[in-house]
Amino acid sequence: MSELDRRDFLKLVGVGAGSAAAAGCSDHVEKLIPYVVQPEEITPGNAVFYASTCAECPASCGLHVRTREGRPVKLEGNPDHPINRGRLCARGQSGIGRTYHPDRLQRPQKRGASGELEDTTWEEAIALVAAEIAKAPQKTQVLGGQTGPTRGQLIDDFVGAVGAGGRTVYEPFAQEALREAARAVFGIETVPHFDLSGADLVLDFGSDFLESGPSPTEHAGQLADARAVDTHDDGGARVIAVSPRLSMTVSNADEWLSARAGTEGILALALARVAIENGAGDDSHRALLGGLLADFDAASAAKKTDVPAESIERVGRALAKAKSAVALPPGVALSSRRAIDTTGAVLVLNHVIGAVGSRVQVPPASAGAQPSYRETLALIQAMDAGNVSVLLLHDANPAYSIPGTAGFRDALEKVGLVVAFASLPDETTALADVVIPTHSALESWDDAQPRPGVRSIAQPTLRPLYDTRSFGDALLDIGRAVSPAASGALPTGSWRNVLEAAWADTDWTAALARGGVFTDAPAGEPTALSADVARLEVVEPKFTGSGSHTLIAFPHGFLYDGRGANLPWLQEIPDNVTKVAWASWAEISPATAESLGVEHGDVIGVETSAGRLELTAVVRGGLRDDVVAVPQGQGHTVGWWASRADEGAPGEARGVNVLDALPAGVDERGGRAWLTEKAALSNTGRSRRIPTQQTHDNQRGRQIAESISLVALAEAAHGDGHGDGHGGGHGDGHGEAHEIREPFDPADDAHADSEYRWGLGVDLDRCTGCSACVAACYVENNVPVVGETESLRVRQMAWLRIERYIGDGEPELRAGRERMGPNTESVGDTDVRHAVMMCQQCGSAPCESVCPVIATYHSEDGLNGMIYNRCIGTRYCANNCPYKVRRFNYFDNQITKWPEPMRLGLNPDVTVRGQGVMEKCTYCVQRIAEARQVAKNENRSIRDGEVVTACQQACPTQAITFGNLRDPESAVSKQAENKRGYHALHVLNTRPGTTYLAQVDRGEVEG
Amino acid sequence: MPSLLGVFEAPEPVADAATRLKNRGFSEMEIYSPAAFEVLDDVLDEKPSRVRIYTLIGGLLGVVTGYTLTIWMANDWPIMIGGKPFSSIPIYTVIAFELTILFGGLATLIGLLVVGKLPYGSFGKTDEAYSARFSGEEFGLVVECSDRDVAEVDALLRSHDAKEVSLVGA
Amino acid sequence: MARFRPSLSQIWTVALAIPAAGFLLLAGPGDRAAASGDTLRAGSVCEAQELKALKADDPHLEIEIPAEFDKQFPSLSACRSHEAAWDPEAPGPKQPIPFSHAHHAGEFEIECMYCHSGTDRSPSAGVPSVELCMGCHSAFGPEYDELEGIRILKKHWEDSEPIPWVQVHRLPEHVQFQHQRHVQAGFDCQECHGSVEDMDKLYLVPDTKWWQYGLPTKKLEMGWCIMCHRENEASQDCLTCHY
Amino acid sequence: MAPPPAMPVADAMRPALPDGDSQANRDLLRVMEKPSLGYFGLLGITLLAMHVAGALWALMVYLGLGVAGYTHPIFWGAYIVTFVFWVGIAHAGTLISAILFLFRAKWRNAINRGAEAMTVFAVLTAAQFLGIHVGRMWKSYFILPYPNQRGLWVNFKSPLMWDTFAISTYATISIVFFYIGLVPDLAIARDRATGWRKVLYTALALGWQGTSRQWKSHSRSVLHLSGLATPLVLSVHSVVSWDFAMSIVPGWHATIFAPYFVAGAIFSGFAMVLTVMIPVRRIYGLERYITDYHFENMARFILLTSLIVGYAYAIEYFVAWYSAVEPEQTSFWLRAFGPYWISTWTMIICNAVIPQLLWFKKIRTHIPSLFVISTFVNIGMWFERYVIIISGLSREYDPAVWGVYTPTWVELAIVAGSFGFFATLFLIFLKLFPVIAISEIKELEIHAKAHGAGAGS
Repeated sequence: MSELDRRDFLKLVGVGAGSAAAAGCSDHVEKLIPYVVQPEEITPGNAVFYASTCAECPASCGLHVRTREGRPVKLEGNPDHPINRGRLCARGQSGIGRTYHPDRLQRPQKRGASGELEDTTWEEAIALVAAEIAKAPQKTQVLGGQTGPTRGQLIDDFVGAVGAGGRTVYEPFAQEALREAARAVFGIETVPHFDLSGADLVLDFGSDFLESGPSPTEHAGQLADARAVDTHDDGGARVIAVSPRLSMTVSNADEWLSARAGTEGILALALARVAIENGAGDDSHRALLGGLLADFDAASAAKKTDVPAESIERVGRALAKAKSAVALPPGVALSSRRAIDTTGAVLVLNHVIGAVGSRVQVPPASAGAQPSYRETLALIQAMDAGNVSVLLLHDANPAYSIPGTAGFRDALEKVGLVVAFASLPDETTALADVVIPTHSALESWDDAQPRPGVRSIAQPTLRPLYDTRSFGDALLDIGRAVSPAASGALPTGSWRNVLEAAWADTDWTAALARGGVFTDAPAGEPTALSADVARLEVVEPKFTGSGSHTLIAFPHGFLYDGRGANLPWLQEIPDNVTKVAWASWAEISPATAESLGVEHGDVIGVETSAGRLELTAVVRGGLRDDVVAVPQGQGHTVGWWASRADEGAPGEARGVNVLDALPAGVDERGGRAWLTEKAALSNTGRSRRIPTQQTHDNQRGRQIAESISLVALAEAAHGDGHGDGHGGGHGDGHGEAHEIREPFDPADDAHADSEYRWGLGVDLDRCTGCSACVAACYVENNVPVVGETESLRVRQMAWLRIERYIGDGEPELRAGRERMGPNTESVGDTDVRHAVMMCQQCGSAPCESVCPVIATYHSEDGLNGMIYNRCIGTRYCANNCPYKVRRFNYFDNQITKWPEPMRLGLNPDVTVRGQGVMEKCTYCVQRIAEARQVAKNENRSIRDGEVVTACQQACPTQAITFGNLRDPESAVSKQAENKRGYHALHVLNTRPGTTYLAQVDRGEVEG
Repeated sequence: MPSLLGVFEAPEPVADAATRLKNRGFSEMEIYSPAAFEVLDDVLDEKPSRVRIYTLIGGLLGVVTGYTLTIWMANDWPIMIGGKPFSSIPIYTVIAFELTILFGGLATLIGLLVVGKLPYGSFGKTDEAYSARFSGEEFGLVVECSDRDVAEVDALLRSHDAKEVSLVGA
Repeated sequence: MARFRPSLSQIWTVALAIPAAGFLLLAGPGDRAAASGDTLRAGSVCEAQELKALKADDPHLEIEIPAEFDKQFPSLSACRSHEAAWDPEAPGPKQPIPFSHAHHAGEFEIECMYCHSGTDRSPSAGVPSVELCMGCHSAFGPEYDELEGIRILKKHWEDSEPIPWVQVHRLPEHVQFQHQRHVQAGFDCQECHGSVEDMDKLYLVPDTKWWQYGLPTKKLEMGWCIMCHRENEASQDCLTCHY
Repeated sequence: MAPPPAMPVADAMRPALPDGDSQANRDLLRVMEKPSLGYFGLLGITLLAMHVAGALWALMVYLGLGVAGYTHPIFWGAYIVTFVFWVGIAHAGTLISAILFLFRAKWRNAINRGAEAMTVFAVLTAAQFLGIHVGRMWKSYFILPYPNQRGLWVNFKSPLMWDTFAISTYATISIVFFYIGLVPDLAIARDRATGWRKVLYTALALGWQGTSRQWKSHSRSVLHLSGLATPLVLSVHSVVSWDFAMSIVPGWHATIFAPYFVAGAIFSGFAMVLTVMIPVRRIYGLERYITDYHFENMARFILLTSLIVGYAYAIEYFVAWYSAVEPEQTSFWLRAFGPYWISTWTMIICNAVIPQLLWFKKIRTHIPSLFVISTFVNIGMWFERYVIIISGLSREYDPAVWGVYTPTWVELAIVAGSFGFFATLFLIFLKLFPVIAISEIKELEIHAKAHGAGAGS
């Protein structure tokens, strides 16, 4: 349809808006606002899905945007998309918030006489910018983040047309070291991508590939399939993680080598050596033994890396034995000044174990402008020298994400006219002279090419809320205004026409419907090691600063490089590892804490050569004694949720920006490095509470998150399914499979003549603890975000949370009850259980029988119904719920916590809860109801897999299954029969509808 | 017909005098007492007080209501709760018990009012013979008798050491 | 109206009623007739239609119809329902356009679902788009602009502004009602909405059911729904409507 | 007899009291005379506390319960604690009037009126906390099984429902009991009052004249009511205890709770009677009626119940240990050594240790120390409920959501206000009704006079 139609049909309508008022009916007159022109595909009250592309990170996952009456209400994964295969991570789920964000830039702004930004008109803004460019085109520069191919091309065209000085691509977390390393090792300047599907041994050198890696959702899915115990009797792929701290990724590994930070390359080469000695690789590799690998024998490597020689030997042998092993290079957190050599070493290792070409795809040299930190720094130099008169900024927040020592802010002062294209304000737009308001990602056309063979398209799914333009159109308008010549040189038509032209070689409508064009990636031709390999200098990196601890600035699982900080859900959902929200923190080991004389919650000073930070200490055992770890992404001074504006303190930073303690950080080849500082720690004597959702990670043998060893699993598979009934669930995993199953059939717990008994299955072995389900639940069910102050009181409303336990908690029990060790992690221990905890829809629910007004009850199809408008708030149900999954509205959160226009994004199918009522998960009953309508229309019963709960839909590893327990063929029934199946806290005989599958303990890798 | 009022210091003489008079055939009598004394309870009327009937009926009513109410309401719109039966007698016994007490108690109050003929008299008025001394420490015995019996009754009252005898409403 | 909870718009309706009534009195044909002696003179097409009707009843009547008002359309019924739809005396809130269901659904027997098209396939019945209205009305001649409602409609179409209808049948937000279920179960719209086809001005037709223990429940109250669900053995599970 | 022509009471009274009135009347009616400045000062304080609390309550209803200290997973806080506390206080009155009446314990007569009044006021205070506690106070009528257009009923399986019935029954019965006992004394007051008081008492006294028929039905009613009230007293706090015992929360789910709570209730009730009656006796010089003998008996009761409560504490820990149920054990361990250890030890010392002093007759009969001890008991009993409720919830089955609760100043102010409310009612009662059952006192005195001294006090 034409642009115009689209605008009209996406005109906002109020038909569904009514449901955004609180439970407990109000008496005001409700207006019915119909369409002016009703598009054929829209029926008010029914959802329409549009395929699009996620813009939250360069991975570019495919989206299905669920819209109601022309408003996106939920982002879901596009099943056809090869990257995420229908799944979507927490960041992607939260992306919807950017469109309905209270901060939205609503019209062009320019810096007025007062020095403040003032509203202006499009005409004026464009004229102003164009005039400035026309004055000195040569001194015009474009600086921005990674964009889709078409948009990149458009920018290049623009640069060419107006004769601008040039274009610089700045992407904080771009894999520059990997690209450089690829050139060094394969002689091709490209970004290899890693494919874990079918791998049997994954060796992670600190890439954090499950949280902040290059493509977390994709890799999580691949790994989960690669080690699914139901299809691999041997337990499938093993994961060995090399990292100084127990990150979420490490917690999913089978073995954890806590190498000294920065020595990963040494370890990689040592492993390569052992592998070759044990028969891995070919002659070309054996040749390396004398050269590159000469002095990387296990013993000396052990000394340097602080990894026991025997482990190196064993893992090396395992690598040699493995049929399809793969090694992942260090990520942001471990990019030292030797990042390129380290990464190179890992690539060499990959080559040795024969992963290159299969698990490691080396695409042909990448075309177009590539992200370059070095060039960015060069541009800053130029700006500082006054050689830039106009700077166009887009898709990046350099004022925040470039360390202050690089002097970007000062250099910006010297630029004549700073023009920022943005849909949300940030530190950079705050410094701009002209702010061009662009559409949000959901409002504009775009495309992306995360890798060869994957062309993904993004289409607008609602009518622009404000007087904004898509980046492309704005740029074209400016370019055309510069000069007739420029106008002539620029592509004709609107940005949309440009995009369509770029896709001319494809079936446009088919691409729109499918979300892009997906072909098999061109098989990377077998790549030989280049001669330059010998030139890799794999040595311990140099650190600046005199401190005793190595400062590790790791990317926050949700905030990424800081771009997530302004999305409420990403702030409220607690960190996957520490369960801390709304804050920055410093992780130190108990030994460090003792030496400093601080405790969990005390504020410590972290001083480096570049600056000093004060952070609340989080004491955890899962950390090397010689490091202090601080998350990136906080410390914003602009933004409703990013700064503390939502708490009534605009301009006040939330948390601290760890980059303030990092130097401009270039590695020996000019790439970006984060792991460069030694930090001196000090005890400030103060303490500051930070919102922490979970304080105890010791489950005291209560069988909430179970684990089972491969041995016991095999026994269970052949055993009679009856074992000794004694509880406790020992760490060695003998016979949980017997004792964690109790004699009842969840399918019984529904109305006698009901066709359904809804049930849910959670496979803890697949679950990585990534919190995608939590975010999905928040967005789907209109769960309010309560903010920092309320979170300090642990009043988050999350219907679904992820509990993190270390082992069974047995030792603590034996040690005596008084030892409450809030943190029982220890270095090298990867027995971490991530338990998804939501309402279990109990058959004999303790909450139901205590409610005096029948506000909660057992529905005919086995759900534990919660009727908000009947609830009077005695909170007895919540007391009596052993799983503690009920949440209470202490305030009128829906009114106070959703600034306009956030309410437009509320899901009209879910009642919005008012003050003083209890709420909880009901297995997405609104989706069940929707499916029931469809089924009844077609006069049939609901099919298995027809109802997909929000959490299930989001889960990157498909750890969650949902369906009808009364249908013996349904996936969930089969799962309930699984030998690993058990029910949380089964001793209470609550007869839950949720079945957990025990995590599998695969043990150490055998050499 | 005149009434004689004898004023006494203690309950027992009143009881004796009243009993004697009754045996003599004087039926219209009334006793005023500042406090409850068992000796006086059955002097004028031996029949046990009927208050207990009220209490009994009230209590029975309560227990029946308790069970019917709960069971009917639970089955009027049967809703599954915690996997428990709709009519769970042991649980509803609590309600039944409380209602037994409640109804019994209220019935007793009613019983007191009906049997004790309360509220008595018209507002602000009392019997001619009654006076505040009887809410002090003294007892009163009022006997209605024909003129010719006055002397006899008077003598009898005084013989039961009434400290004074006066003629009321002549 | 007592049967309505007084809402702001209704208060306004009443407030507007008095001057409106007075205006109608002054502008009514009878008054004109008085002004121009014994011959009744039409001042508008609608008056002309009225006079023609009077003439038909009583041939002796002297009427005068200026040429510009002597048109076939808008028809008498159109005129009448148009006026009735904004009759301040009539129950129901004043709608932005004097749209008469009686005229469209009643006289011309247009199917309910022709305009409320989502009713049988979505939870919400849906209100017709301006485009749908214009679909027919753009086909009619300019003489219809005589009627104010038509003029308002066309204005909305030209500025492509939606029409802010006032909701008459309203359930609280915590009730999830499925139109399609009830339509497909074969219920007439009238069962809940009353005989809309007879209403010029739409209002909530009062209805009351009685529980066996003798308690009344008014239309669109929960008990009212439940009793119907019981009679028809439909689901009485709380989660069917509340989630 | 056909009632003789009536004449105004006033006339009947003129010849009535030649040589003054009985001493009991004079002494006890004096209490009701014109209040002193001190009285008004005290009343002012209690009224202030009460109104501040009221304002805060309104604020809380407007803003939401978030102003209280609730947190996940501790959904019940100071309000429920105080609710249980007041329900406990309410037990002394009926116990004294009903059970001791059945046991014919004469010494009860001196204190039963004051205790009954306290019962009524305490129940009224407690009942308010149900309203204060719920999240949607304006919808709390949902909890009543009234016929409604929705056709919805309530859940009689919920202990809170039992509460509703138990508390309202208890309130009704204790008011009835209180009033019936009051009627003869109202008659006494009526016969001696003037002005508005006369009108009031005339209305309330129901034309009581102390005829043998009235006395007969009166004493029968009191007897039957006592018979009903005795099981009621025991049931009410049992039901309240089941609010906890019927749940599955570790530390709550115990069969011992009913007797444990009842004992505790009597314990705290008697303590409160002492705390209130000792000053009253002192101020109004009622030593002639409320003697040390009465207080000593009360002290004996306190000692006994203290032993029962102490036993309950011990047995709780024993069962937790013996059960070998890990959550139970953890819960109780943390009760004593976890975040709430202060409350726990306050409770144990105040309730189980300090009252042991009452073994010594010297202390039992030494009024000031009785006052101090009873105050300690009151404090201890508040903390007992605090410990049971809060520490139980803070350490439940899922360690991931263990939490800690601390009351906010709003909660504490409202709790304080409840004491203000209670005290206000009691102060008004002092001036409006005889604080001691005059007619029952007379019953003893006349009896004594007739048969010489020796019969009771």
